[in-house]
Amino acid sequence: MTLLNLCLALPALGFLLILAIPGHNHRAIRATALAVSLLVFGLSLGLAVRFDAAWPGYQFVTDVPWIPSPAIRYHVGIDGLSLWLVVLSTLLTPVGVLVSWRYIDRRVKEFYALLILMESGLIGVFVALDLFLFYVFWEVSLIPMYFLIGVWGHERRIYAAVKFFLFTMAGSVLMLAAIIYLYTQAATFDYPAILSLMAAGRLRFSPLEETLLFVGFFLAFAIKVPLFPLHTWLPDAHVEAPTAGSVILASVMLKMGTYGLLRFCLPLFPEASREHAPWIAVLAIVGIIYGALVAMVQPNMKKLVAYSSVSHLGFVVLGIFSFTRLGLDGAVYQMLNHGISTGALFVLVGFLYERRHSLEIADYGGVATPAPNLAAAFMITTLASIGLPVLNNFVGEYLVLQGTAQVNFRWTVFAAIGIILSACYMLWLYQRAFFGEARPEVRAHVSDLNPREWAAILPLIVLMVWMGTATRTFLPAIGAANARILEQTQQNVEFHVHRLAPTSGASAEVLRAR
Amino acid sequence: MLHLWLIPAFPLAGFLVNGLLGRRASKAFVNAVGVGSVVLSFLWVLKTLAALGPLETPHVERYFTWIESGDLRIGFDLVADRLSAVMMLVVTGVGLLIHVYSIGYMAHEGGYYRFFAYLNLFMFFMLVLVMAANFLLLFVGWEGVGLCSYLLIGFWFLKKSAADAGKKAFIVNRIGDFGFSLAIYLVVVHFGTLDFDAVFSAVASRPVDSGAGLLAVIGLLLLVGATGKSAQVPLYVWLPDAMEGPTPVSALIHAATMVTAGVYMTARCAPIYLHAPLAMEAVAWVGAITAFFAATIGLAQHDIKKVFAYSTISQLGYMFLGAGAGAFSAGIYHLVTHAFFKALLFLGAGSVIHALGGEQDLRKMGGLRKHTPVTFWTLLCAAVAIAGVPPFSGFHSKDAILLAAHHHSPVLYWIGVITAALTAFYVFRAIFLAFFGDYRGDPHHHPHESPPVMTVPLALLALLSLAGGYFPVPAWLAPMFPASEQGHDVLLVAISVVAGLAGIAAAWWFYVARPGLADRVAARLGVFYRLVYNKYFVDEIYAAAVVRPVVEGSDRLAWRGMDVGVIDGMVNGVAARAQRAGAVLRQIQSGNVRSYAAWVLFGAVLVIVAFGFWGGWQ
Amino acid sequence: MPVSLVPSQQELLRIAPEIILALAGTLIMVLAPFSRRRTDNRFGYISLGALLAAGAAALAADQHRGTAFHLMIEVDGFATFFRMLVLGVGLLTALVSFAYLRREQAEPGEYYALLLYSVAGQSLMAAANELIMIFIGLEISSISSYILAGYLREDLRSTEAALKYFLLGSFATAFLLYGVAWIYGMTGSTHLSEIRAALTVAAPAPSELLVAVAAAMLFAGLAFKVSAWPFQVWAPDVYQGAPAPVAAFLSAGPKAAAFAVFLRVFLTAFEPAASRWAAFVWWSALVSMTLGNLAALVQSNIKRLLAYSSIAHAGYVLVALTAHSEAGASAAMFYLAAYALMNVGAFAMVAHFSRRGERYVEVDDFAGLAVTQPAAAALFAVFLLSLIGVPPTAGFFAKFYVFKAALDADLTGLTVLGLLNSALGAYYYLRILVVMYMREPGEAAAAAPSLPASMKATLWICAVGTMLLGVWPTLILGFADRAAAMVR
Amino acid sequence: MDAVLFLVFALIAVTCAANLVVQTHPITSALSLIGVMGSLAVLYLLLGGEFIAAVQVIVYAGAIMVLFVFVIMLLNAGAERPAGRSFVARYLGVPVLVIFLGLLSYVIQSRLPASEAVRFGEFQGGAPAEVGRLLFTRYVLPFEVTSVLILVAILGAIVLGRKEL
Amino acid sequence: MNAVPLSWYLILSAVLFSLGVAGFLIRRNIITVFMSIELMLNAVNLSFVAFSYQFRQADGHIFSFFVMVVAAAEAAVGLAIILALVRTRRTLEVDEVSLLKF
Repeated sequence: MTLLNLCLALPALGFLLILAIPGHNHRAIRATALAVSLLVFGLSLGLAVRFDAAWPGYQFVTDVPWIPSPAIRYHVGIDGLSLWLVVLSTLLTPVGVLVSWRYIDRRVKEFYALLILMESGLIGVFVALDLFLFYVFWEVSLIPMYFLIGVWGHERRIYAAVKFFLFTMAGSVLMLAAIIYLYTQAATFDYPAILSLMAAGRLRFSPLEETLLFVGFFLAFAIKVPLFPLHTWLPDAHVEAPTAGSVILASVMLKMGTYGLLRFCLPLFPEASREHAPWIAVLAIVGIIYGALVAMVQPNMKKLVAYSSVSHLGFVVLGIFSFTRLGLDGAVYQMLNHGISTGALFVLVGFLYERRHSLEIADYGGVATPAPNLAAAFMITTLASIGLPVLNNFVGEYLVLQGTAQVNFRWTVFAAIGIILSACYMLWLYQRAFFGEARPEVRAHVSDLNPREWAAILPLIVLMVWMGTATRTFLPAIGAANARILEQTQQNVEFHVHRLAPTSGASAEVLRAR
Repeated sequence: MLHLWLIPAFPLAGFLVNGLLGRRASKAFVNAVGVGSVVLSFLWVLKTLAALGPLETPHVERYFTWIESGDLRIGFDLVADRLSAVMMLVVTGVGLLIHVYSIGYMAHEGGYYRFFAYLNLFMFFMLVLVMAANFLLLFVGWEGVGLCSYLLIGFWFLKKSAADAGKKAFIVNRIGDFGFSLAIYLVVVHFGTLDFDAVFSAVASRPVDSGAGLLAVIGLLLLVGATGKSAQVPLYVWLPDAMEGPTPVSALIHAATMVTAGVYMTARCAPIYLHAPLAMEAVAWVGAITAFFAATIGLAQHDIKKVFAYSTISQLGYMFLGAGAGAFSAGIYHLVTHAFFKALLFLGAGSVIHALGGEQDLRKMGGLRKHTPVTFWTLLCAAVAIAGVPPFSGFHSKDAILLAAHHHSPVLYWIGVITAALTAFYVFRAIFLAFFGDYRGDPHHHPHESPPVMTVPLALLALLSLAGGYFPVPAWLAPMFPASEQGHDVLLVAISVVAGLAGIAAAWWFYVARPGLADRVAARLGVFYRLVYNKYFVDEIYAAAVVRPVVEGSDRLAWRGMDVGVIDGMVNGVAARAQRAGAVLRQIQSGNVRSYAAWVLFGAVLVIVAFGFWGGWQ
Repeated sequence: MPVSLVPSQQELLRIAPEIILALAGTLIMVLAPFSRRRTDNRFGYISLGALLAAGAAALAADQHRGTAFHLMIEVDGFATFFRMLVLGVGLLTALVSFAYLRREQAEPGEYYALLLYSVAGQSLMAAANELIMIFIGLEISSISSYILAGYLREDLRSTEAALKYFLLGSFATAFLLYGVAWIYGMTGSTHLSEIRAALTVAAPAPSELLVAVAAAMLFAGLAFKVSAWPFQVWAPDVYQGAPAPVAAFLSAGPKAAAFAVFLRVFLTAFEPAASRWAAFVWWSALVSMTLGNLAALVQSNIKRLLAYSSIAHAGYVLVALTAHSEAGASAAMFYLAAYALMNVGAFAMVAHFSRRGERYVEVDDFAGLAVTQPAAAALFAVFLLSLIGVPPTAGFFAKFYVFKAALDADLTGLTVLGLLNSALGAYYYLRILVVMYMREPGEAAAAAPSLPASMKATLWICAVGTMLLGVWPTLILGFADRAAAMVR
Repeated sequence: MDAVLFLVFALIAVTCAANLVVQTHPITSALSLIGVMGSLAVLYLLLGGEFIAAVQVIVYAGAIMVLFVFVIMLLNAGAERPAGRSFVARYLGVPVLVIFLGLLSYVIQSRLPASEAVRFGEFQGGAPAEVGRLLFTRYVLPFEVTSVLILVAILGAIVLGRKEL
Repeated sequence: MNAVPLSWYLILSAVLFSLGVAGFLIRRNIITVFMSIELMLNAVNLSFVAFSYQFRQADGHIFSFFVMVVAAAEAAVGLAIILALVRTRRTLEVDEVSLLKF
């Protein structure tokens, strides 16, 4: 239990530590940031090791009062759902530090301070079990990212940063309204307590209430995910953000949305979630296909990857709103996968940018010749991203689609089109950037990976393979948590299952059997 | 435990070693690892099969749980049964020969280690494909070989056409995989498992699907997958382009092994197809149409590899025809013999190309009989085998298929026969153009025979092409599939043989006896010839009907229209509207005290009205 | 009835803060002519001392709660809270003014005296329990602020601000007074509790319509002081024109005191007629927020921007008032405290940055301040983030409590609109952040002087306070809760 | 008699007030205002406000208005120039003002107890003695506090009136 | 016809108040505007005294006394502000005091 608190507190301390270092001593700042983030990563691995996957409830729980009235508690803990997301955050922060090593050369101190501070917020989002605390962390993680984009971004950084902030803010204020309303009904912000009130039938919402509350939460999360058509902040934010910003944004921050959907929307508003699942699923599918199509025609690498995120995250949302164990497991797994593979893509694009100072695909071509290792790493990441078996994304996508198929086969059919398209845009990108004769300016500027860069990318590549093959490392804990969430959503909503069931009777059969 | 896993593991190890260390290693090391791993694998196959004996029941080995979620458990399970045994032998056997051949063929190429690493990786995935004991693992191999195909087609990635071709192969395959994966989802939804034995026994207990029932849907979706991987209509377009890859790759992947995965899968899923006549029918017709259609295109190609590529498509169509007609064992039989003679054709072609320093155009060859005798004779063996000349291997397998087809539907039989004639014609056309007449190529180039490391595999394959028909494949496979009663109708056999011989004769007439006649005929045929010559413009049609609309639509409608225009337009519109509202509101603040006072007065009246007349009256 | 003209000690104690302030003000006023040195900080120190002493006195008075001077004054938790608040604002303003006055070469003597008087007036308003007392307190506070607004009398903007403030303020006061007259006419009393009694138990009950009209005029007068719609027109001009420390003071002190009166009057005296006024307060809250935020979007002058934002913030407080509950009252109190901290901080930053004659008051002038003065920029950023309402800052909890109170009172629509407004408002605060952090340093930021000690102290106090309330809001909230419980 | 007195002085008051509004020269306006104040003092008397009537004349008309006149003279203020520029004041303010007055009149007429009538001499509580007693008992605090107000006024006049800087 | 209804006084007060407002709205000379405010205060005083009569209390008189004090203070300060303004701007036109706007 102290381990988890340490994970939360250490980055905050690191933030202060970095602030205390004189601003001109870049080396010390970087080293400190790296050390702190690695330390936190180590601690989070400790969490993973000591985590009991068989136990479905929260572990490493700390629950102390923070504010007496209204009763707000510092209540943190993790279950299988949050465990790996925490590890993901702690893993990608050192990666973010490493990729910024040369990239960030001005206002270094502020950069690393914010990066480390953000880690605290991100971890907090995933471990908070008090709705209010959750909201606080949710917002806290927003500010550093805003600055990362706005200060260290590219030309249109300000537009992107403000857009990012306002989109997210617009969603989260509605969530705040819903959270407060929930409090006025439940008289507590404590999430497990609210759930047990609901389970005991002492807290009920009228359909209208539930729908409105659901929408309040959902919009905040959907913007963060981002779900079509609320996604337009993402490409801008990604394109303008510095590498580390993009990495953290794509890998961890977007997961805040899907995590929220799964953690809060489903158990709190089971009926509304199920009732609205059809159109949400449709939006998710539209996002999958649409994101892929738009990604295909992007001339800018980061934008391409950003739109691919829209597509990938569509799978996650689809899985969540399939309300099947497979779909949920797949969705969570896909969150992690997307974190790893898209994170790696941004890392690699960042490497390219550091060499050639351009994000336009047209400025590259033939990179494989001067930088074979970079090309190989990019290839593996590309393959992971397009869902090649034995690499990570495949497992997630498979589970999601399999889960969806149990509910509505038509959804699966359309969603699976996204997998075809993902191959189109990624391979086309790869071809344009890496194949062909190397142009003189590419030859002149592009060199192969150096050890620091290897250190940043190799763990991710190893994880891609690991997660694609040894899924048992991760899935049991995730599954236990999802089983519980699913159970929570099944209270008194039996009849919806039938309504959602597909046209063919057989799958309803299967569903009932489960 | 017989450690079946070692069979794919050897090539995987080879891939890892060569991939990680190969760049700095010597060629000898790379060869040793690359070929050695396949040798080990081949030996392990032999040892395993020897240990397993007659394989009355499948031998399944379960290693670890790959994915487990809820009630669904998918293991990393390998199976050795009669079907996979055949495939293992073909894959490792032919694969080994091609590996050896590659040592010679690729000797002067850059990225040598990369080539062998990819080949090894391919072997790994192909073996996983054929040994998988469940659908998902099969899919792993399926996608994996697709990847290797992509990598190897694009091996010379400096060439745009090669990179394009690789990408095209991958994407078209993805479309097929789309169907395959949907089938997998349906299987899980309805059977709750992906293990072959469990699924098939569940299928067996179901009544035969009369119409478009569940099994028919699954069967059709699987067929979509198969058409992608095995280059059938309408997804065959990638295979001709795939000839951009090095020739050993064409031989191994795009002739002998990978492209037959669809046939293998169809045979593997025979229990499903047998319960879904509709799907069966579709398989047969897709096969027949592809066989004929591709053969016609093959008639007019000038690139030697393209000729063989269309031939491959056509022959794969044969296999599907067989499978669709219910003769799964015949399909597999043809798969095996085809592996021999088509690999040989490609390797021979490779040898020719090697001899000519990279020239692939038949019009610039000729008279090579004298320069490359070994190649000539081995190629001739392959040609007679594919032409169905008795008693060589192609004759046996093709006949089995045609008989089954006739049994199923005479129309299919006749298509098969015509295709057989066309096949004989274009193959011998290629042979005659390349080896007879006078050398028409660059006069400064002196063609030379390939080194033994290439010719020995050729010879071995020639032997197999000639005698391969005597492997008792159908009998061996018989217990796997319900016996399809096929009376041995001599007349039907005779007709097909005659057709084949007629094709050879026609080719001799056109290209040896009366050179120049072909061009005149072509000119006479006009539109039809141009249609065939341009491959029926299928690529162009696809480009115009699918690719361009999608790309343009994504660009204009989705991105610039929807994203930038509508959504961001709305967002920016709201922002702009807010700004404008702010700009209007600030006008109230005119700076004039008297107007401020008017506003205050206005406010006071408003409040009075609100408090006095509005608030409390309810 | 025999009356004693000599007040008891207890009574004196209960108005001790005002006495101290008035005496100190007078002392400064008397001493001022003897010191013509413009750089003299002594008066500043005196006023700091007086404010601290008054704070101590207010706390002491809180130990002896009760009424004084024939119910004119009621010292209760509520009064003490607002007294401490306005004293705190006065303290911070005094600190900000140290360097500012020196820089602007303005006489410090009268300035501090006026400041102390003004605070005394506000302090009286906080404790007053009777309309006439309120009126006089309000006038003391207002008249001194008119003068303070025009304190730089050579400056065109400053005098203009003073004139506008004065004319419109008096104009609104007339309405307020008219309302008081009518209330008196309806109920025969100007004492809040008696008014309430008259409205509920008196027979015959006074005409509802007349009471409503009277309440409306009172509302007009008070809403003017807190710059709520539809009486917000004066605020931008005055805040922009007034010297920055004065603007800081105006946005926090008089506003807080006016809100104290607002709460007292409408939650005690007119509580029975809530059905009549609540609907309009709803609209007033909404329009204030929206109008303030929208107009702020297009401002380029940072003082004017903060003025519009101040209108919006008044709207948020009115949301709490709309709830007319105990929770609402305490939320409003917390909000005002938080707002005082962050807004005084922000204005202090502007005061410091603007240079002599307030040359640099455009948002764009702040370009690149984060590069040239990272610490100052970070402090400013804290205030801005708090104004946006981002956790963990005081502004966040302030909004949170307000909207929680609103939801408790079933004001779902207003809550949602209010929260959307706060998202809208984020935009213009962000613009300052953007300019400060994401632009290259301009001429103004490059030459920015370093923070003088007094300014540093103010900024740090405000920032630490803002953060502290953002982490432990109970520091004040408990106080506010208990105080609010006693308003009725 | 009461009615006549009321009507006469009310008429004077309104006329003077209207004159204040329509005159463009401040001096005329100031004199009109003094007229209003004087007539109001009479009305106060009618209402029994002896003390307040006296204060009205002495303080208001006497002191405050003199101050005004003094300043007008000091600044040598002339007549306003024509062509006012406030559109809002004219076209929003004036109509609203009419509504305002109408509203108040309506409310007063319809809701105020009509029985109450003012008879001169009936109420005599407004004598200085009574007022003084109240002022030093019940209203002693406001009374004392106004001293601060006066101080502020003095201070303000000093600060703003001081010429040198 | 001897007694005047109290409401007449109040209406007179309202009329005077409105005239004061009108003066503020219409007049452009700052001093006149200020005098209009004084007129409004006078009108309020009339109300106070009238209501005081209604209750037969002297409280209303006290209020109007305080109002006068306040008016005096305001006059002093207001005129000082006007003086300061005129010194810097040389104008008494209220419409010309509009540097700060929008």
